[in-house]
Amino acid sequence: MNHVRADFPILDRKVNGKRLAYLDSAATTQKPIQVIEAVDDYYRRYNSNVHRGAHTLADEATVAYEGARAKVARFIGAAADELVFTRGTTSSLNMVAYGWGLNRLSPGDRILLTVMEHHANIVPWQLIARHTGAELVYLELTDDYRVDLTNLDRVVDERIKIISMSGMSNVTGAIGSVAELVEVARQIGAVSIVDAAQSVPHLPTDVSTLGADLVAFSAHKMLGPTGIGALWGRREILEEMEPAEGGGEMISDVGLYESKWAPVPHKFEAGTPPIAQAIGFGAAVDYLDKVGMSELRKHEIEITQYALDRLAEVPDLKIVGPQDVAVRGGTVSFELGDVHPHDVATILDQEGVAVRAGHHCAKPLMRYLRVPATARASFYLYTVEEDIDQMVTGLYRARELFGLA
Amino acid sequence: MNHVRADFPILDRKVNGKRLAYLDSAATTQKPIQVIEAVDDYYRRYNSNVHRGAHTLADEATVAYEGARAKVARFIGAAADELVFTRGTTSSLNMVAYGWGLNRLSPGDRILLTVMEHHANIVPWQLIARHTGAELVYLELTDDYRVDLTNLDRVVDERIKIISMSGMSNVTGAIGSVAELVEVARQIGAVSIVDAAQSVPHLPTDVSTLGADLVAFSAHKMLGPTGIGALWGRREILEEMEPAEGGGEMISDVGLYESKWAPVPHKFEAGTPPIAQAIGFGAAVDYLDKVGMSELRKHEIEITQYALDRLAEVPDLKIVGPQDVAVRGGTVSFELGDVHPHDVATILDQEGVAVRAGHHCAKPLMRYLRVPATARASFYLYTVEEDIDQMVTGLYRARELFGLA
Amino acid sequence: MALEELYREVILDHYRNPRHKGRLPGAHFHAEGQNPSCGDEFSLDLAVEDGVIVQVATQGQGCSISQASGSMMADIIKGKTVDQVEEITTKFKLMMDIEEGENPVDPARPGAVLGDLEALQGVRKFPVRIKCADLPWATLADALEEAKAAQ
Amino acid sequence: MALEELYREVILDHYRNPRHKGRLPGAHFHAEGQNPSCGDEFSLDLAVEDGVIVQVATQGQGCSISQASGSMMADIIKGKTVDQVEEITTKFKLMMDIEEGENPVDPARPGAVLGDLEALQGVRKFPVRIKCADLPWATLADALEEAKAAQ
Ligand SMILES: Cc1ncc(COP(=O)(O)O)c(C=O)c1O
Ligand SMILES: Cc1ncc(COP(=O)(O)O)c(C=O)c1O
Repeated sequence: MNHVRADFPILDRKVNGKRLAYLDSAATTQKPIQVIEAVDDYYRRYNSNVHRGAHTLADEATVAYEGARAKVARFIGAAADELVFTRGTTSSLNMVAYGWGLNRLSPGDRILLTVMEHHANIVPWQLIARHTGAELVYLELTDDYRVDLTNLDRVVDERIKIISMSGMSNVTGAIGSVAELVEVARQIGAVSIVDAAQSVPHLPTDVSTLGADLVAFSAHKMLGPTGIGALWGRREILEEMEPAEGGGEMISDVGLYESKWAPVPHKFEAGTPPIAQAIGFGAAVDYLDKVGMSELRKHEIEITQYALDRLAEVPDLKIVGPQDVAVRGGTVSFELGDVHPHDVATILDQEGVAVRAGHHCAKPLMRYLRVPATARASFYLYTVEEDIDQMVTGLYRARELFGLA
Repeated sequence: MNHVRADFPILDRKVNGKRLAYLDSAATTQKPIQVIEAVDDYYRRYNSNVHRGAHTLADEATVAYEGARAKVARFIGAAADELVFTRGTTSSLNMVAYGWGLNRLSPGDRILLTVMEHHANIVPWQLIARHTGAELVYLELTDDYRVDLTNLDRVVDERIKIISMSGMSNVTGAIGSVAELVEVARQIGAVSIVDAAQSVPHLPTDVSTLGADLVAFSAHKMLGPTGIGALWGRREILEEMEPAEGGGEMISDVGLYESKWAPVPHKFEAGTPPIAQAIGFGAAVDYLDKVGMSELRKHEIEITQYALDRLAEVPDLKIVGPQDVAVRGGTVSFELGDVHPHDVATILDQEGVAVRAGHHCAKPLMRYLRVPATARASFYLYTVEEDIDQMVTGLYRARELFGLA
Repeated sequence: MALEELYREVILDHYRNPRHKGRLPGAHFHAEGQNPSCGDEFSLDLAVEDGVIVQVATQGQGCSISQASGSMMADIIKGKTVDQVEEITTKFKLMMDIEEGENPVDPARPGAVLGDLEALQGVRKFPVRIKCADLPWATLADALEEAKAAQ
Repeated sequence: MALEELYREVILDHYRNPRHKGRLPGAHFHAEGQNPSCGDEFSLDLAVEDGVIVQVATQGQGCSISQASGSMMADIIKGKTVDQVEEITTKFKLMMDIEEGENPVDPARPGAVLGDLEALQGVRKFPVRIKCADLPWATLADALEEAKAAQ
């Protein structure tokens, strides 16, 4: 996978005088020139608003925008008209919460989540629960950081109308139990939603076999631009859903007092969409297609195994997440003795190593695990062993500075 | 203003073998290289997620993102922490509708709009009216396409809780009656909202003297990237408003069942924000600051006068909008005999001239004016007389093709 | 050149003098079509007896292409059986390359049987305008679906 | 080099052995601070008698910088009058360049009177970490506001 690095201009950068080891891809990935140039080219050559245009630039922009939709849809095995462009995973999940939950939940209904969810898959449901009187119910975790499915029948019954779950934890790297929970949803007639912000970028995903009703993800976590994401939904669900936002482009008619919506997916795309970003998103999935998602997954398994092995050498270091690479992705959270993660990050930064530290927008999970914060190294197709080695060197330096040596 | 054209790469383009005369800036403006390169530079040099980072790239990205907020705020005379980055005007208005309207309106309350609003300032209020039982009330127009204020007391009373109005029509170019309606709102204690999608880009705007409570606008209509806009609000209003979306970054604490919000403006920015786009937006207002908004307005008055004069020569052509450049911007809608606007646009496109045709996301206005559609030419700082001349040539060609000659 | 081919006289004539304009008081089937991206509208009333379209009425608002296409369509379908109309639709779409994607036009010149409609071939050089020409036909398909469901 | 200046021994000592740790059962004033961007927390109990801070207790969770800063702060404010504490706060912020922006540190070396706190000067080379050092002081300001309002 080494050959891809030349496509990422930022990887040549020096940070604090050191080679950049970018290990923060779970927060956002770096972008290949193919993506940067697709955006650039749009602005330089055919920037125009889409859809309503009867001139050449508008047509070119529309073709590129809708072409990007088709590419992103195909990337997850979906039809283009079931793919809504949103502003990111957070927006996608809020769109479902407001567009489906707000209109269909009643007091006593339940929403099933897991304690390993990102705030983006918790807070929207809290807002909807407050508006509708529905209740939140959580699945807990096994000792190996996976969703605990042993006592499902204690929690699951027909009161549950929505099951929304992470495809992969952005803290522990644990792969979610999507297949199992989708099956549960099917049995009780609940809608199943996957927060795929960390899974679509890293695991081959085919919604036609996944069985879930709705899948949310972000472009910026899979080589694409910031400011755009997607919501895939089964057609029937999208047709049942109300639009969350109103405005131009999402209507078929507007009267003074009432309006009619445009067909799916446009119904959910009010206003001028993120056009340049959609085009960049299309270029990103082109890139991932070229690399191949199974190749990518294979690389991530290898580099994650290497990282787990090297981190195991460091005294006082504890991995917060599964040890088995088969059930996890390349996001590795850890604690280092009593050195606070923030201090770990600062020290690593001086070595050119970029890791994140904190609660990673998953406070309920941190409380559940009784860890106030972790340092987190996260990998992608461009991550190489040298990056890991550089991090391990930095960790020894941290031990030394904190007198753990 | 001719000197700015060299900064816009797209203006060198040929369309259908002709020089591009881009007269569709009301839909979206072209971008100067300063903006394109600011985005490019972010992706190539310091792309990283913001706020939660303890490494150098994250810090650089955060400083640039927050720096852009300060620039955009300063551009409209506001404080940085009263400026929320949104996905565009449509999102800004929906944010207000859901964040303020949904929680505070009751049956019998009224929302005052004008018939010249864009769908973005109608549909969100229809959605909220349906949820809350509030009613919509509309102000009509004078013969000169301006908001009719003569019988205000017949419509205005304390039942009106919200007045939301356009700063400038994207169809007729008429400048809205913001000062007058803001004063009305003040008198009856209503919240005043300006859809400034067409006014902030074209008219010098200072929210500290405007008197409105909330102002919404889009970057892509003022040289900036697609995918980002802003909502400015008086601090007290923003503090009263509920967040529309929930997720990461907008919280100060998240529990399993309840959460606390972050302070304004972060409370309204759930999830990874449009980082590259914010930075590009900052570069756009830098550019406009350098040109000077009064210079820009002066240029637009001149070019609009020139266009009105030249269009007056074309037989069978009727301007749909004010004739007086003092009360209008550089967006000129027209009809040409019985040639349908869509056909006008196709014919002009063959001449390299980009205009828009249709209802311009303002169906209620079109019905009110009894015009099914218009062709619309819209100008910006890079528009020159040659563009207008090229359009007029194309209009004569349309007359000829339709046998009007 | 291309523009002259687009705006042929017969098209402008149908645009300005649409045939079978109005509503059909005793219509059996009705459909309405809309092109949300440009605002064009088209509505169609059909009276069908023994599988034959005996009466047609159309109303619409929009560009010359969509309105002319609708007027020509009304002309050609009147008096035809539902089956014949479906055949004509196929030929029209073939001529316009609608949904046929990369396929070349039928070597048998399907346009030849389409009368005035053949004039719409010029639209093929303006891909964004093809949906204008197609609007009445999409509306017709909805009405025929109703008609067939009623059988 | 810079890292050694940041993580001085006295800082690590306060981080690992925070002074005045716990809650104050009969506290007069209480404030809680949070740094949402990193999750650090700090809480402060004060007992004030005749304008003098007679008892202090702190609790917190976070990085070495925020926790050491809090521990040192607790140490230095105990026994001081509210006025003296405000003066110390000013000197501390001056030393750390907090809100002073471009201003150079006071030539009179305000750090000199700050005892252990002077060790935090190394943080100035790490601008993103300054807010860590400031968290306890922002919390203190809230508590003092309460104290002054109660007067
Ligand atoms: C007056 C007016 N309001 C609102 C909008 C919506 O802006 P956006 O599409 O950027 O959300 C537009 C532009 O389309 C507009 O012209
Ligand atoms: C698991 C998970 N869900 C949701 C999100 C939110 O994505 P975004 O910030 O792009 O909206 C993230 C990333 O921050 C994530 O890791």
